Amino acid sequence: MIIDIRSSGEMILASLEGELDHHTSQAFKAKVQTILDTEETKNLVIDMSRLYFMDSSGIGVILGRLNQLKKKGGKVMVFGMQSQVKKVFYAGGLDKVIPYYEKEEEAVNNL
Amino acid sequence: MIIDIRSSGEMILASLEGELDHHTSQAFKAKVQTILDTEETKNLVIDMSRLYFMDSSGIGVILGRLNQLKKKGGKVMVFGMQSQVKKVFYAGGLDKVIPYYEKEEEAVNNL
Amino acid sequence: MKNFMKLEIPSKSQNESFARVVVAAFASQLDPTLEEISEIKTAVSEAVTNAVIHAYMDKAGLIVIKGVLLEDRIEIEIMDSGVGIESVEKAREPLYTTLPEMERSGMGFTIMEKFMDKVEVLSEKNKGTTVKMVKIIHKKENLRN
Amino acid sequence: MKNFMKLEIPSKSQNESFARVVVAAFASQLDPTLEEISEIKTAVSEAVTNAVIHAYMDKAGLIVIKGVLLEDRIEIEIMDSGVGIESVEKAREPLYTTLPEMERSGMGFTIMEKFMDKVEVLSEKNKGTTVKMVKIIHKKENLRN
Ligand SMILES: Nc1ncnc2c1ncn2[C@@H]1O[C@H](COP(=O)(O)OP(=O)(O)O)[C@@H](O)[C@H]1O
Ligand SMILES: Nc1ncnc2c1ncn2[C@@H]1O[C@H](COP(=O)(O)OP(=O)(O)O)[C@@H](O)[C@H]1O
Repeated sequence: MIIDIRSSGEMILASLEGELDHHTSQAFKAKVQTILDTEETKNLVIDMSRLYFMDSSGIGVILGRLNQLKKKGGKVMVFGMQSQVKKVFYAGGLDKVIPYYEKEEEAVNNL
Repeated sequence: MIIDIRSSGEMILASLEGELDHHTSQAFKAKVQTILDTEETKNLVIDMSRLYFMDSSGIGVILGRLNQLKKKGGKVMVFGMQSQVKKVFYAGGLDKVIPYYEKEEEAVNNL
Repeated sequence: MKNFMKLEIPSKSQNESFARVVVAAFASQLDPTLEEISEIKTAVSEAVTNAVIHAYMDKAGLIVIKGVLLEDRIEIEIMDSGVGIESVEKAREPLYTTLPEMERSGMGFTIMEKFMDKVEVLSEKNKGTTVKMVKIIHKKENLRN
Repeated sequence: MKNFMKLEIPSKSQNESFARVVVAAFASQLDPTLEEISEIKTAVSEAVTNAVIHAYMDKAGLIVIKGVLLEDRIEIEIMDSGVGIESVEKAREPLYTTLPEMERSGMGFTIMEKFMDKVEVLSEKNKGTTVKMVKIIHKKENLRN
């Protein structure tokens, strides 16, 4: 998986490319942590437009980040889900706790 | 593998898409035979531009067609080889007995 | 029986994606849709990940994956010789996990059940776990050869 | 040892492409070039095809494929329990084939040798054949994780 992470002000934008499973979710968690350790930021927006596979390990790591950022008053949102990812997102009940959008602008406007 | 076979006058044009191995070479042989059984034709031009894999079973089936058509005074030529296919073509010594070209026009002009 | 396969791999997390690719390539002989393939991959990923994390707790162990192709279905078995499951019934409940501190969601079995046509779990404490799954592949016009 | 795999499949011609995909997916953990992958696929295809055609003569039999990943190489073993090879030395000669009527080219072993760094053939009449191959994977900057 390729993880591209940028932060600007109160928002971290994480772009995931490839497959988010148990193996790769650990790297994702670590990269978010590095930014949280060094910068004053509290919202995480995840670009899933090039993520073509996710399993329940992905659900776990996203919920983990939500719990972590909620404590700071922050939010987690996702956008650009492909069909397999969307199916797992719903099956895992993430749609009830994580706002999701088609496009980046919609997510950012709803921060 | 997808095998598209058309014949026009003295020439059969076979376009191969996918992988030419022992499993798929049998279908290729059979499709050429069907045309030879029903039409007056003696040259075979093979379009390999969408063939992305070949092994020595491919060498065998091409040499088999060459031996068959030579008896009728015909020829076999190929064009559009990708890198893996070209490497097997040379390793199998086909370059010494089968004319090969980059483009369809070159092959047809050299019939 | 149209075909079968048996794969043995060590319980390493990089083999999760390898196992997905192998079962997907095998299933593709039945000419499934992309959606059927991605559902099979997801279920395999869940079961193999469970063997890596829960059965062997990140210690070295062997995972055995068997596949059988019949006319209209693929049958998959994922076996480990790890710690086993105390109560399979509880384990299959949505959100139930014994490793919340590792950010497990407890949704693995729920997803297997949702994506496959049948899921059976056999487990014995300290002996290991076998997950048997069946996916029906619906017939389509086959344009390839 | 970084990883290993063992695959068992029946000697059916549709498993030739399956075997190629499995070994290629396994080898990809060493981050090889596309060229290295296609050379491995070609050599695996030759050895598995020989097991299907020569070892079992299109009758049902088991093919076992083992892979081991080390730091800089993949080691592959392709085993059958078929008819075996009378003279391995002759069999390895270019153009030598016992099945010219099936349009075999006799170039299988030649291609394995050309595309891999080492090819060893162990065979016993009526017992079976094992082809052991090694491919060195050259280190590159790894930009993925
Ligand atoms: N192969 C296994 N070996 C031992 N325990 C397992 C295995 N698979 C599942 N379990 C147990 O079942 C529970 C539920 O599994 P699952 O629904 O996949 O959720 P998760 O993996 O997120 O915990 C796990 O937390 C674990 O206790
Ligand atoms: N697995 C095997 N079992 C029995 N015989 C084999 C096996 N592999 C190769 N051979 C023998 O070695 C010969 C040469 O093999 P190869 O170079 O691959 O050419 P080809 O497959 O085109 O005949 C074969 O014709 C066959 O007689």
